[in-house]
Amino acid sequence: MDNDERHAGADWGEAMSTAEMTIGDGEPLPEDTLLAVRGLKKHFPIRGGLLRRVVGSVKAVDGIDFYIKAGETLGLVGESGCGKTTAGRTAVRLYEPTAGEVLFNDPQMGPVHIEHLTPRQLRQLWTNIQMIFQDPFSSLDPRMTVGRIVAEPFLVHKMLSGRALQDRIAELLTVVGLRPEHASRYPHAFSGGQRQRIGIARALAMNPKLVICDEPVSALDVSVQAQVLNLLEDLQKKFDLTYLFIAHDLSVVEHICDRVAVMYVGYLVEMAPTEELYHHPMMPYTEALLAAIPKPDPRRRSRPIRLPGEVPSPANPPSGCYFHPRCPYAQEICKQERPPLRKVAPEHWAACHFAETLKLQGVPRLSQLPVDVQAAPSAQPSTQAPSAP
Amino acid sequence: MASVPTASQALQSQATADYVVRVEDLRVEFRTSIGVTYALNGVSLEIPRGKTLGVVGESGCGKSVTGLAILQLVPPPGVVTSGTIGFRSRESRTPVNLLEYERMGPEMRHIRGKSISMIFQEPMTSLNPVYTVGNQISEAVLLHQTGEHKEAKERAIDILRKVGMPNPERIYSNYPHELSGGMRQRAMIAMALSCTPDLLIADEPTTALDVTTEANILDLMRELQQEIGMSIMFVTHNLGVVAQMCDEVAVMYLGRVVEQASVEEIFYDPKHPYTISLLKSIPRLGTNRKEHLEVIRGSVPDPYSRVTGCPFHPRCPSFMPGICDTTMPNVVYMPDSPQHFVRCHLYNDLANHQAVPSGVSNSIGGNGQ
Amino acid sequence: MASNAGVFADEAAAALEPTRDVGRLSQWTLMRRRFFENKLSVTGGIVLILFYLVALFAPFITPYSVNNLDSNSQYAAPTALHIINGHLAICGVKQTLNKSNFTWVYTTDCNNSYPLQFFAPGFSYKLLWVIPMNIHLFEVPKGQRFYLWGADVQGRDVFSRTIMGSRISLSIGLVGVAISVVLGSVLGTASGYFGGAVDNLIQRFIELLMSMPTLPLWAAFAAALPHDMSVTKRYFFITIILSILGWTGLGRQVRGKVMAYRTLDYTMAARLAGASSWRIILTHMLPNAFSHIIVVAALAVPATILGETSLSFLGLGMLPPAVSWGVLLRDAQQVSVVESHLWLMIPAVCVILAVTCFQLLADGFRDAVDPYS
Amino acid sequence: MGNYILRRLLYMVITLFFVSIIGFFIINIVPGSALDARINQLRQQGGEVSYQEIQSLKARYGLNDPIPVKYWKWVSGVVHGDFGESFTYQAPVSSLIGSRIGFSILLSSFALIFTWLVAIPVGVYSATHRYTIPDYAVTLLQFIGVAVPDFLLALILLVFASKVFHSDIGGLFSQQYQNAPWTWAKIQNLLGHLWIPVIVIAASATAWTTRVMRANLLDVLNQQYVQTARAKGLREVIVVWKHAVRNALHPLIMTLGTLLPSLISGEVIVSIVLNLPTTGPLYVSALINKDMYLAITFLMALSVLLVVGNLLADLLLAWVDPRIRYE
Repeated sequence: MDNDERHAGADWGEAMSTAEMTIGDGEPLPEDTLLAVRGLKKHFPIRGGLLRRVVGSVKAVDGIDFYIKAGETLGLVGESGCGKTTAGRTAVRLYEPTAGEVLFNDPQMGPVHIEHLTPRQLRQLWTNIQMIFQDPFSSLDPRMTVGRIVAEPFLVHKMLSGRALQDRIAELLTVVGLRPEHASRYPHAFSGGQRQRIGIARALAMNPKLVICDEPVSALDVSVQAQVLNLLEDLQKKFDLTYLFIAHDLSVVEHICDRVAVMYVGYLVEMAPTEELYHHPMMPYTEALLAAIPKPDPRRRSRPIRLPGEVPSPANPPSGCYFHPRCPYAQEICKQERPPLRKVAPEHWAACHFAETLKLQGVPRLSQLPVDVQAAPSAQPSTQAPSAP
Repeated sequence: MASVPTASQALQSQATADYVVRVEDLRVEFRTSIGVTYALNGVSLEIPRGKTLGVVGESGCGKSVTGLAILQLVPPPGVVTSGTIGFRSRESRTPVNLLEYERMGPEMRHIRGKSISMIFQEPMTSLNPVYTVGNQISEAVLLHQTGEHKEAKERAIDILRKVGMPNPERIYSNYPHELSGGMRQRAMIAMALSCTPDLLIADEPTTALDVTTEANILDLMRELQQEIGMSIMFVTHNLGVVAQMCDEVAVMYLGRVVEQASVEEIFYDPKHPYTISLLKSIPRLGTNRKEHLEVIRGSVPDPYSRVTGCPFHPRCPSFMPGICDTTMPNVVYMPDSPQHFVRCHLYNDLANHQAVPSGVSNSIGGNGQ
Repeated sequence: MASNAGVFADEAAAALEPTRDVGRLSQWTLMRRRFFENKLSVTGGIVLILFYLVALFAPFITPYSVNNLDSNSQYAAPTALHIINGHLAICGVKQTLNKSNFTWVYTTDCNNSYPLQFFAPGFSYKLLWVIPMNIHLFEVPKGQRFYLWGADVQGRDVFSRTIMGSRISLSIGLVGVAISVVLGSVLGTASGYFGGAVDNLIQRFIELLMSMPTLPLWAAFAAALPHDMSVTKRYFFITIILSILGWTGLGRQVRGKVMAYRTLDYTMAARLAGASSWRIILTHMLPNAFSHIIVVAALAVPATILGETSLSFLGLGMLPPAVSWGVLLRDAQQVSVVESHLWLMIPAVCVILAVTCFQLLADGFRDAVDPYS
Repeated sequence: MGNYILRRLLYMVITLFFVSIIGFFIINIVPGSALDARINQLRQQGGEVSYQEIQSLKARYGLNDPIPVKYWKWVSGVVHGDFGESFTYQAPVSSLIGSRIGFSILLSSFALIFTWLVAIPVGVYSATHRYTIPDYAVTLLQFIGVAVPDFLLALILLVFASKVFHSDIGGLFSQQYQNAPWTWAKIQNLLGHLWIPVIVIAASATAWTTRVMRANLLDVLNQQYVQTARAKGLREVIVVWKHAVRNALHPLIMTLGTLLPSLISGEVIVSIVLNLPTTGPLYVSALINKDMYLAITFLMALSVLLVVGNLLADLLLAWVDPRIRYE
C-alpha cells in the first residue's frame, strides 16, 4: 500500500523538527524520537453544589514528560488509578488533553504537533498509531466476524476491497498465529489469548509505527501470557514497531521493555533504561514497588520495607511530593515542595529531592533461575523411560 | 460422624502426621442446559495443620471450586458427585467427613465461619454494601462466640485493630464503600479470623490489589497465622505469591491435582511437565533477558470437552504417543521425598520400584477415562 | 509482506485448536436459536401471528358488516352451533308471542336446521383494501341470523365487530411503537453518544415527560381532538398521542446502552481506525443496541394496546362508528348490562390474550438477547 | 443532601411549570368551551340570551383572551390559591378538588403499600424456589396480571360481586354514610369498601413488581457478599432476608418512577368504573365538557402527586442505600 497516498490532501501545517521540543528541565530530545510528550495534563471535572457547577477536578494526569525512541519499547508502570492508561490515551488524543504538547514524528509528514491537528488530520495520523487493549472481550465487537473486525481500517479509509482485502486479512491473521479461515468466525468462539491475537492483527492492519499496548497480557493466564509476549516481541522485530507498553506487572515490563517510566498519582516519578531502573532505582517509590513484587522463588523470602498507607486519590492529593506521607526517607522539604522530574544520570530522570544522596535498593541480578536446576523431564535417564502401563 | 474411608488408611503413613483437611477423590459437576462440565475430576489434597498450602493453576482448573466445595458452598448448578472431605478440628482431632453433613444443615453451619472460614478475590464485592463493616464482623462473632452485643462489638473492634486498621472504632461504623480495596480486604480478613478458625481458605485474596497493598496483606496473613496457629489454603495463580507464602503447593490442571510437594521442591525440583512449563513461562525479575519465554502450547481446553488419557497430553512437551493419550496416569510418590507426588506417566517406573499399593493411588485419583 | 506468512509457524500451531462450530454463527443466529428453545414464547408468537392474519383478512372472516343493525336481535345470545348430518349447522328460530306479557319469545327449532355455507357470497368488501370481493368464510342462508358471539344492544354481530375491531387495536400497538422506536433510538443515541449539553437537554425533557401522569395526559390530548374528525385522522392522532409519551423509556434504555458501548474498547479501536462518529453509531452501536431495542419495543406494544383500549373505553380514544376493542368495551360499561349479557366481554378476552402473548414474546426475546439476566 | 433536596425542589417547580404550560395549551386549543353548553342551557330555560350577556359571561371567565394571557391570569390566581371557577359546577375549582384529591392520595398510597406488601414476599419466594411449580404459577399469574387492564378487572369484579353476592361493591361508602359526617363508623365503612379499588388498582403493578423483585433477587443471590454471608455460617433465612433482600430493594425503589404514574393512571380509570368520589370521574367529565380550569387543575394536582412521589422515592433510596450520598 502506498503510504504517501494515505496522506494526500491532508494539510499538516508547518513541518517542524524534534529539536523544537525539550523535556524535563530543558533536556533536548534524542534524535530518533518518535513520540514526545511535554507537560501533558488530563483533568476530569468534579461537579457539585446546587447548580452542579465544576467544583474541582480529578487530576488523572497532571503534567508528565516522556519520549519514546523509534523502535524501542517504553514501559509505563504504576498502580491502579495512577493515570497510566489515561496518559497513554491522552498522548494520542483519544482523550482531549487539558494541556500539554505532544510531538509525533510521522514517517510521511515529519514531526507534527498532535494537539493542533484537526479531526480529519487526526484520523490520518491514527493510521500510524494503533492500540492493543487489556480486555480481550470488550475490545472486539461481538456482532462482527473476525475478518470484518480486522478489515475495519481498510473499509473506513476505503483503501482495499474485494480479493485484495481478503488476502490482506488472511495475511494479517497468519502473522498473529491464527488461520485465514478464522476470518469468518465470530469473536465469541475464541479463547482470551486468541482474541488478543485478533486485536493485535487489527492494530497491525495499517502498518503503524507506534503501538500503544494497554495492559495487553494482564487478563491472560500465565501460559497464554508468555505466548502473547513472545508474539509482541517477534512482531516488533519484524515490522520495526515502537511500543508504549502500559502495565502494572513489573516482571512483564522488565522482560519486554527497553526503558521504563514509573507513574504515581498522575505524575511521572522516574524514567530510565530498564536495567538501570530495576537495579539502581533513584526514587523511593520505585524501590518500594520493586521490593513489593512477590518473587517466584521460595529461597528469596524477604520482608523488606513496606509502604504504610495507600495510594492517595488524584482528586485530593497530599502536598509537596505526593509520595511523602508513605516515604521512609521523607524530609521536611518533601512536604513543602514538589520535586520536578530532572535528569540525574545519563538517560535517567527522577522526581526526588534526594535522588543522588539516597542509596536505594533495586532488584539483585539473577544468575540462576530456580527451575533451571531441574533438567527437562524429557531428558530423563533412559532407565527411567516410561513403560507402557 | 463419618470416618475417612479405609482405603486412605495406607496413605496415612505417607502423609503428614497432622492435617486439618484431607480431600479425597472429590468430584464436582456443573449441570447446565448446554451440557455438563466437570469442574473437579477427583481432587485429592491434604492441608497440613498450622501451615499454608498453595493451590495453583490456570483459570478453569478448579482451584476455586475446591475451596468452595470444602465449605459445601459450590453454587448451583454445581453438585459434588463423590469424594470425601475429612476435617479434624483443633479440639476433637477425630476426622469427620464434611460431605456427610447436609449443605445448609446446622452441623455444616457450625463449621462455617467458626472452624473454617473463607475470603474471596474481590474485596469490592465480598462485603455487603448496605451494612457497616462492624455489623458484618460482629454478626459472625454473635453467631459463634457470644450472645452479648456489647462484647461482640468489643471483639470486632479488637480484631479490626489486629488486622492493622488505623482507627478501628471509626472503621467499625464505616460502610464498605468508604474503604479502599486494601482496607476492605483487611476487613474481610478480620471477619474471617474473628472466630480463630482452624483453616482459612483464601481464594485469590490479593489478585485484585496493587503490588504494594498485596505485600502488606500477605505480611498480615503471615503474622496472623503465627498468632492463631491456623492453616491456610491459599488459592492463587500467581507463582510469586506462592513462593512467598506457602509451605506446601498443589498444582492443579483441569480439575485434578497433578503434583503436590513442598514449596522448595516445586520451585527447585518440579516433576510434572505442566509444573515445569508453568514455572518457565513466567518472566523472572532481575534477569532482563529479551529472549523468548518458554510457552505452553495452546490453551486450556474448553470445559465441555473431555480429553482422553492424561488431560495435559495435547499441550505436553514430553508427550508419549500411545501412553499419555490413552491412559490416565496414576499418582506416583517420589522415592526420596515421601510427600512429593506427581501424576504423570514419566514416573511410572518409580511407582513400580516403590510398589505403592495400587489401592492407594486408585483411591486418590481413580482411573480417569 | 505476503512472504512473511507462516514465519511464526510454531506460534501459529500453538494458537490453533479446534474452535467449536458455534464460532461460525452470528449473534443473531444464536439469539434465534435461544428464542426457539423457549416454547412458551414461540406459542405466544404463533398466536399473535394468527391474530394479525385474522386482522388482515377481517372482512373475509366476518359474516356481517360492522354496522349491520337488526332491531329484532337486541342482545341476542350467541347462536349455538350443531353438527347435523355431518355439517356444521345452526338451528332455526321460532318466534312466538307470550300472551301473558306480550313479549316475543324465541325458541330454537332444530328440526329446521340450516348448514353453514363456507366460501359463500355475502356483503361486498375489498380484500386487503384492494381486491373487491364478496366471498366470506362462512354465511348462513338469507333470513337466518347467526351470532357466533351474540349481538349487542343494536343487534350488531359481536363476532364481526370484534374481528374488525382487532384491526385498530392490534395495529395501533405496532404503529405507535414504531414511532416510539424511531424517536427513542434517535434521541437516545444522540443523548448517549454526544453527552454534555445535548444529553442534559434530552434527559431533562424525558424527565419532564415522565413527570406527567400518563393516562390523564393522554386523555387531555385526546379530548383536544375535535369530535367530527374522520376515523382515519383520529386513528392517526391517537397513535401519535400514545407514542409521544411512550418513547421515553426506550430513549433511556438506548442511551444507557450507547453510553456503555462508548466506553468499550472496540469503540476506541474504531476511532483509531479512523471511523467517524456516524460510522461508529451506525456500524457498532445501533447493531449492538438493536436487540435490546426490539425487546423494549415488544414490551411497549402491549402498553400501547392497553392505552388505546383504556382511552376508547373512556370515550376519549376512538369513537363510533370506528370499531376497536376499546370502543366495543364501552358497551360493557354498565354492570347491569354485562351481568345478563356476558358475551359483551369477549373483546376483553381478546385484549387480555393479545397482551399476554406479546408479553410472552417479549420475555422470550429478552432471554434470547441476554441469557444472563 | 440539603443541596440535593433544594435542587430537586427547584427541578420540581420547573417541571410543574412546564407541565402546566403544556397542559393548559392542550386543554385550550379546542374551540368551544363549557360556556357554550351553559348558554344553550340558559336559552332553553328562558328564551333569549343577549349578545351582551354572552360577552359578559365570556369576559367573566376570561374566554376572549389569547391563550398566553389566559394562562398568565390563571397562574397568578394559582399563586394566591385561586384555581379558577368551574363552568359546569359554577363553583371554585379548589373546593371541588379539595374533597376528592384526598381520596386519590389515599387510594394511590394504599395501592402502593399493597403492591409492595404482596410483591416482595412473593418475589422472594419465587426467586428462592426457582423452577418449582409455585414459581411457574406465580410467573403465569404475573403475565395475566399485567395483561388485564385495570378497568376490566374492576368490571369483572363488579359483575362477579353482583352475580355471586348480589351486592354492589362500587363507591367508597354505603348508602347511609354517603353524606354523613366523619365518624369512626364511617371510617370503618370506608375501609370496608376501600380494599376492592385498592386491589384493582394494584393488581397489574403487583404482578409487574413481583417480576422485578424476583429478577433482582436472583441477581443479588449471585453476588459475592451473599456467599460471604453463607461462609460465615448464617442460616439461609438470614442470608436471604438480611443480606440479599435488602440489596434487591434498591432497584425496586428505583422503579417507583414508572410505578407511580401507572398507579395514578390506574386510580383515575378505576374510579370511573367503580364510581368512586376521587379525581378520576370528575377529571374525565371535565375534559369531555371542556371545563378547562377544572381539568387543568386536576392534571396539575396529579402531576404534583407524581413529582412529590418521585422525590420521596429518591430520598427513600438514599436512606436504604448507604452508597448513595446526594450532593
